[in-house]
Amino acid sequence: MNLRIRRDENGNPKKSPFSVQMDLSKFNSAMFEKATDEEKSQQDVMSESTTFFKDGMRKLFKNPLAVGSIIVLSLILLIIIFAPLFVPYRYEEILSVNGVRDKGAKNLAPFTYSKLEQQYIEAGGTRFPHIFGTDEQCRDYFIRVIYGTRVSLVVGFFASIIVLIIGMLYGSISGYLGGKVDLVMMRIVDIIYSLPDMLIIILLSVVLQTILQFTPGSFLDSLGTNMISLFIVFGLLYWVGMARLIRGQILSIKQNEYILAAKSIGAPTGRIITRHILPNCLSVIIISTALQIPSAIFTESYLSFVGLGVQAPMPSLGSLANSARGGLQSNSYKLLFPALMICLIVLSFNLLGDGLRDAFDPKLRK
Amino acid sequence: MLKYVVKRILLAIVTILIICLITFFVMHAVPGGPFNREKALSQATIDALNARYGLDKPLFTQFINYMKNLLHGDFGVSLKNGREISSIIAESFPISARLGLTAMLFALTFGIVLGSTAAIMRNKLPDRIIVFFSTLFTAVPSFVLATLLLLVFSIKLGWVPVWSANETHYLLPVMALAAYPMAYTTRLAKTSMLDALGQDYIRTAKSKGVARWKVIFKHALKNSLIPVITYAGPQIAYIITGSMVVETVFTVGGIGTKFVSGINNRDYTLIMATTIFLATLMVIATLICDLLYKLVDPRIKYE
Amino acid sequence: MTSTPLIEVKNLKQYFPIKTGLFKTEYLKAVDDVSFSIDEGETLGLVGESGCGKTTVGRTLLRLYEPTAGEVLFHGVPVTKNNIHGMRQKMQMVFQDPYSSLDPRMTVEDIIGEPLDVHHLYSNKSERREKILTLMEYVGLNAEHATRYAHEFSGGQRQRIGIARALAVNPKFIVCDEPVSALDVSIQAQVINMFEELQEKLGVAYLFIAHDLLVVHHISKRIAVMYLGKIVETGTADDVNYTPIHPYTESLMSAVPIPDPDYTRSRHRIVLQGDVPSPLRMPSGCPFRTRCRYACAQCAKEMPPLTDRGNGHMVACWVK
Amino acid sequence: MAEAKKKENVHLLSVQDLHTSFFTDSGEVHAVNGVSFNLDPGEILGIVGESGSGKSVTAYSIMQILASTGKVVGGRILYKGEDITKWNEKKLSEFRGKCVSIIFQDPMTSLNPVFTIGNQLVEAITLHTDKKGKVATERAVELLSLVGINEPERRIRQYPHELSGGMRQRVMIAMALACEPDILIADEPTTALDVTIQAQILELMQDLQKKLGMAVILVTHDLGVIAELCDNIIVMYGGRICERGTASEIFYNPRHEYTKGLLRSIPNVKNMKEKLVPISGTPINILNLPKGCPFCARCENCMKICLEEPPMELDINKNHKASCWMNVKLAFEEGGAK
Repeated sequence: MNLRIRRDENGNPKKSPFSVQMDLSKFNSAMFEKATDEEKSQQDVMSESTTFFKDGMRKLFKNPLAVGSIIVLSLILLIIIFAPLFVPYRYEEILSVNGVRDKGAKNLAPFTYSKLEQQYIEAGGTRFPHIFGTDEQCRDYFIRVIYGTRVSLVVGFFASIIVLIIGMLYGSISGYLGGKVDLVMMRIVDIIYSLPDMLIIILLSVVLQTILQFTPGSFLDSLGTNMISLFIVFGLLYWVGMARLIRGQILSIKQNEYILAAKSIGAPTGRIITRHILPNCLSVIIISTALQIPSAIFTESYLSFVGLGVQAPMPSLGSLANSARGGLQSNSYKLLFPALMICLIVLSFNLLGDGLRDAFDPKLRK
Repeated sequence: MLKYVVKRILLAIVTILIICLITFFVMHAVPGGPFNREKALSQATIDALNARYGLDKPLFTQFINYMKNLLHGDFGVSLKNGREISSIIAESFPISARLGLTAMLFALTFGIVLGSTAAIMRNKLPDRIIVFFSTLFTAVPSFVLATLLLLVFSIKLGWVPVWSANETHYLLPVMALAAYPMAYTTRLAKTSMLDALGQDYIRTAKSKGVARWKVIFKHALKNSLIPVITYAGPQIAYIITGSMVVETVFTVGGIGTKFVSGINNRDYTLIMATTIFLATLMVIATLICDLLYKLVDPRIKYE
Repeated sequence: MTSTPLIEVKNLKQYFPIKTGLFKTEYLKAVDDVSFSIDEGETLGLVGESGCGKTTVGRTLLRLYEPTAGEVLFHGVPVTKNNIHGMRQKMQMVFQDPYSSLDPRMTVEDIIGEPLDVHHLYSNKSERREKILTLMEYVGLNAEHATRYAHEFSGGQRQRIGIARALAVNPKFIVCDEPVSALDVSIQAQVINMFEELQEKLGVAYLFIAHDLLVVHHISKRIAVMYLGKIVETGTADDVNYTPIHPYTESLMSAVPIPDPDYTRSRHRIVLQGDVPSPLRMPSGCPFRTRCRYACAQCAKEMPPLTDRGNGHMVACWVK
Repeated sequence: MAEAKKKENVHLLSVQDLHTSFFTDSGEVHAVNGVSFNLDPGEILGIVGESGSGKSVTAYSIMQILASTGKVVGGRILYKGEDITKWNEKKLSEFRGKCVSIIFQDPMTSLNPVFTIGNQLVEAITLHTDKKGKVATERAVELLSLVGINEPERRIRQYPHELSGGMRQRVMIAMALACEPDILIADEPTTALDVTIQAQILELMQDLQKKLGMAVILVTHDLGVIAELCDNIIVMYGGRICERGTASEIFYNPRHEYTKGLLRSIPNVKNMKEKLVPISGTPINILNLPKGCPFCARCENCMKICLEEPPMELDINKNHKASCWMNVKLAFEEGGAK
């Protein structure tokens, strides 16, 4: 339908009753019938119902970097869980053939065999390949990297959990109670926060290594004093960041009128915390825990580097990379594998954390 | 403002005191005292040594004495080689300071420039390249990067000689040290620049007829720098701890190397002294950054 | 003496401590000696500019803040810390911001159901659901909205959810804290009408807090005008609007933009000079004297008391 | 004679069939769909509408200061006969602030927090005049006293956060007037302010308009403010113009169902206790615009044609135009009767 308003030569509409302005023959009375409510309501459709979680997940899976990180991390996880089932070597095992120590299996390049092993294969035996070669103490390097990754991930994961638990308890108490309690608790945090954490960590590690004693054979002993001291150190120092974050979150959530509304209908404190405050700061907690893992892995590798990492012969990615510096010129691949692994894990966690933040941080949402 | 400065300085002093306390008592928790690691000494010698260093006195008196000595610049002697620790620090610190300051300058300048560029050219090629590298470099531990740099440029290519005591080839160590803070600053500068560019006052400036480049360099940059400055404090801490690793890899004779070798040798007095020295340095640097931040942001100055 | 009013507020004070120095604490007198009463099924409008303490009055009334001094009587019974939980079945609140007053992680059903949960007002799941659906119908929401989240609704619909939540405990009195100021003009009328209908149907009384004088005038029987924590004028809506006595009310009423060109252009506008002083540096005597064109020496000395100017029209002014 | 006539037809500002869209993740959002109007010197034009009506986007399109995702996708914006949508960035910089200025809703965030008032004012002055240094500072002081700020010499050394909301809005006005523009756009200038401060600012704007004689486009959702200030009014809904005309035509003789509904839904000052008649439904979702009249879903007199086709604009009289099918229906019935 083409309707035109009649205009004079200057383009100004003529000052005249409506009927003169247009061609009424184009219309019929059916057009001016009242529209039914049904017809009207078709114009006004409510969008598909989504929850905060569903919406966030949809956004997360639209982010190729985050999806890539999830894939990489799952792959790494699968490998470190299942590879030891297939590889017939142990991480601390010095290679031997038929019970004879294989002295020639030192610093083998990837996928090569020592003389002794070659003889063994020629004699009809089968030998699992040394995928990453061997180290200077004649141990299979692949399985050492696998175990190193396990150790680093475990350290990262548990350290983050420790940080999360302490930080969450401290932060939520301080944030919810407010007032004088908050003031004192936050002064303590301020002081711990202003301590140079890495120096204190080194200091504590030095001492803890010498003074921590566990009964041989116990669970703690099998973890090794270095690992335990790492956790203690994390528990002592790194929670302050998390505590601050959670306190800040709670304070800002407390500003929201829905907390006031819950109070005004008489909801008790416990209900307000569990039903309103925690669910609303959960996303921030998860995101920062995800980002805590790579930083713990970083710290662990750093400590390993200065000689304060996990106990030998237990490997970690940091200690592997560190000991690889010795024969750098000839066997640079030995640095490459653990270093690559660290980078891959840290990168994936960082990207995943960023992705989670973009998808779930309410600040970026409308 | 003055109130804030006083409060902040007090906090710094308390922090330094706490660091000294922790360091001292933690070190004294080591069983057997500081001399049992050396080859077996007779009880008489140990007693004599203890008496000489005042280690037979109650712990608290020892602490007071230690603090008194610290104030006079006396950090004690190294257990390993008997040298005055103050002279070790005096000799090694300038090297580290030069290295660290260069790295810091490098990281801040390039970080801000690259981050702002990425923000301005958002979603274009330069942005993507900058984001790619800054994300990558935040995932590489400094010792890995340092070792790789050493391997590629010194050993394989031979372009830059490996560090030796009297040569001053700062390039590789500075790069290794600056990479992480630079990457971090870049990311931070990008977010804060994007944030600043989205503010209402940018629209105001634009509607006044301010040219695009001036909107960015005058109105947005100053605002976006404020969060970057807040990060400068932690960055100093990073540079100091990072320098231990980087110096060790490049065998730079700086304070970091001394510290790491102190750890490996269980040279407790050296560890104590360097910890306190470096920690004080960090606290003071953070203090300066904080005060600087308050100066730049007029909103806080008048509170 | 007639029957006791539903709500009686006597000399209510709410001071907030503000740390101004290391050991110095000043008090922000958000509400300073405020008294009023509301009858059953009545609406009292409370107007004033931002920061005048009107929101604090509403919140202190419901004991969301512990009052510094004064008391609130409900049917003659003082509201205290101990009986407040029970009182909350009788007094409720509707909040200003439809976006932040609903928990984003809860469905509409749970939001409206929360008061029922807290006060154990149902015996089984189906009764809970039934009650919720009835409430939703009251405020004009469809049953299919029950499982949706607050962020899926428009401002007006969200405010309906907030009202349903307040109604869940079947209260006698609701504090409406700027319930329409965040809404579009065309939606405001929907919500205002709903308040009026609910009052007719359920006989609830409102304390209607707002800065939009036209809306307050429309909905309220009586109006109280606040300035810097004090009530300066109170009376019937028409008296306060058409024949204001206090110089502040006078200029406030003349300054309201009226959507009627002939009317608004013919009237005389009294424009106040300067800004509202900071509540931390309150002027001595009458708080309005710094902007008042009639201010005299007496005003600086003493706060004028509210005096009756006939027909319950109370004004606190020395000059007029 | 012919030339004089031609000149007469060149408006100070002429917006012709403006279309502005935002390109977001969820697709193209048509914020403004075919808006046309003219502005003549000394005129005060009010654009009124609810959130999502496209009133602010229209204002920003004229200034060419849309957010990075926004773009003028159709139509022309003629300033003294020249199409500014074709101008390059440099020419636009000269245009903004000198020819057209704008003041924003939120005076709290619209001033740069890290520069002094004086610095920001002087910047506006030096951009478009030859005044430099001391002269520019003097001009800044002069401007501040023009907008009624006391102690201007002290104020120019202060930062925005040291001033109250009303004062900041005065500074914004001073800045907008720095180069005596032909057109001042005020985008919800008093929405963030209290009633008594609002009165101060409105009075100031009225005074300045009389004194300086510029044209003003006042964008607001407040019918009261519009009624008080504007000569001509445009009512917008869903990115389209519903109705336009003089203030008395729009308020006393509304000819669009939306305008009628809007006026019924606010308290009537002559009879405060009269029951309000709200517009039903929810505000329009501009992500999902109907193909017909944007108001159709909420209109109580909605007709079949309203759902199918956007209405055309008709002259009601020489001071009044409306785009509502109800008017066509009236004409049709009239014509049919003949």
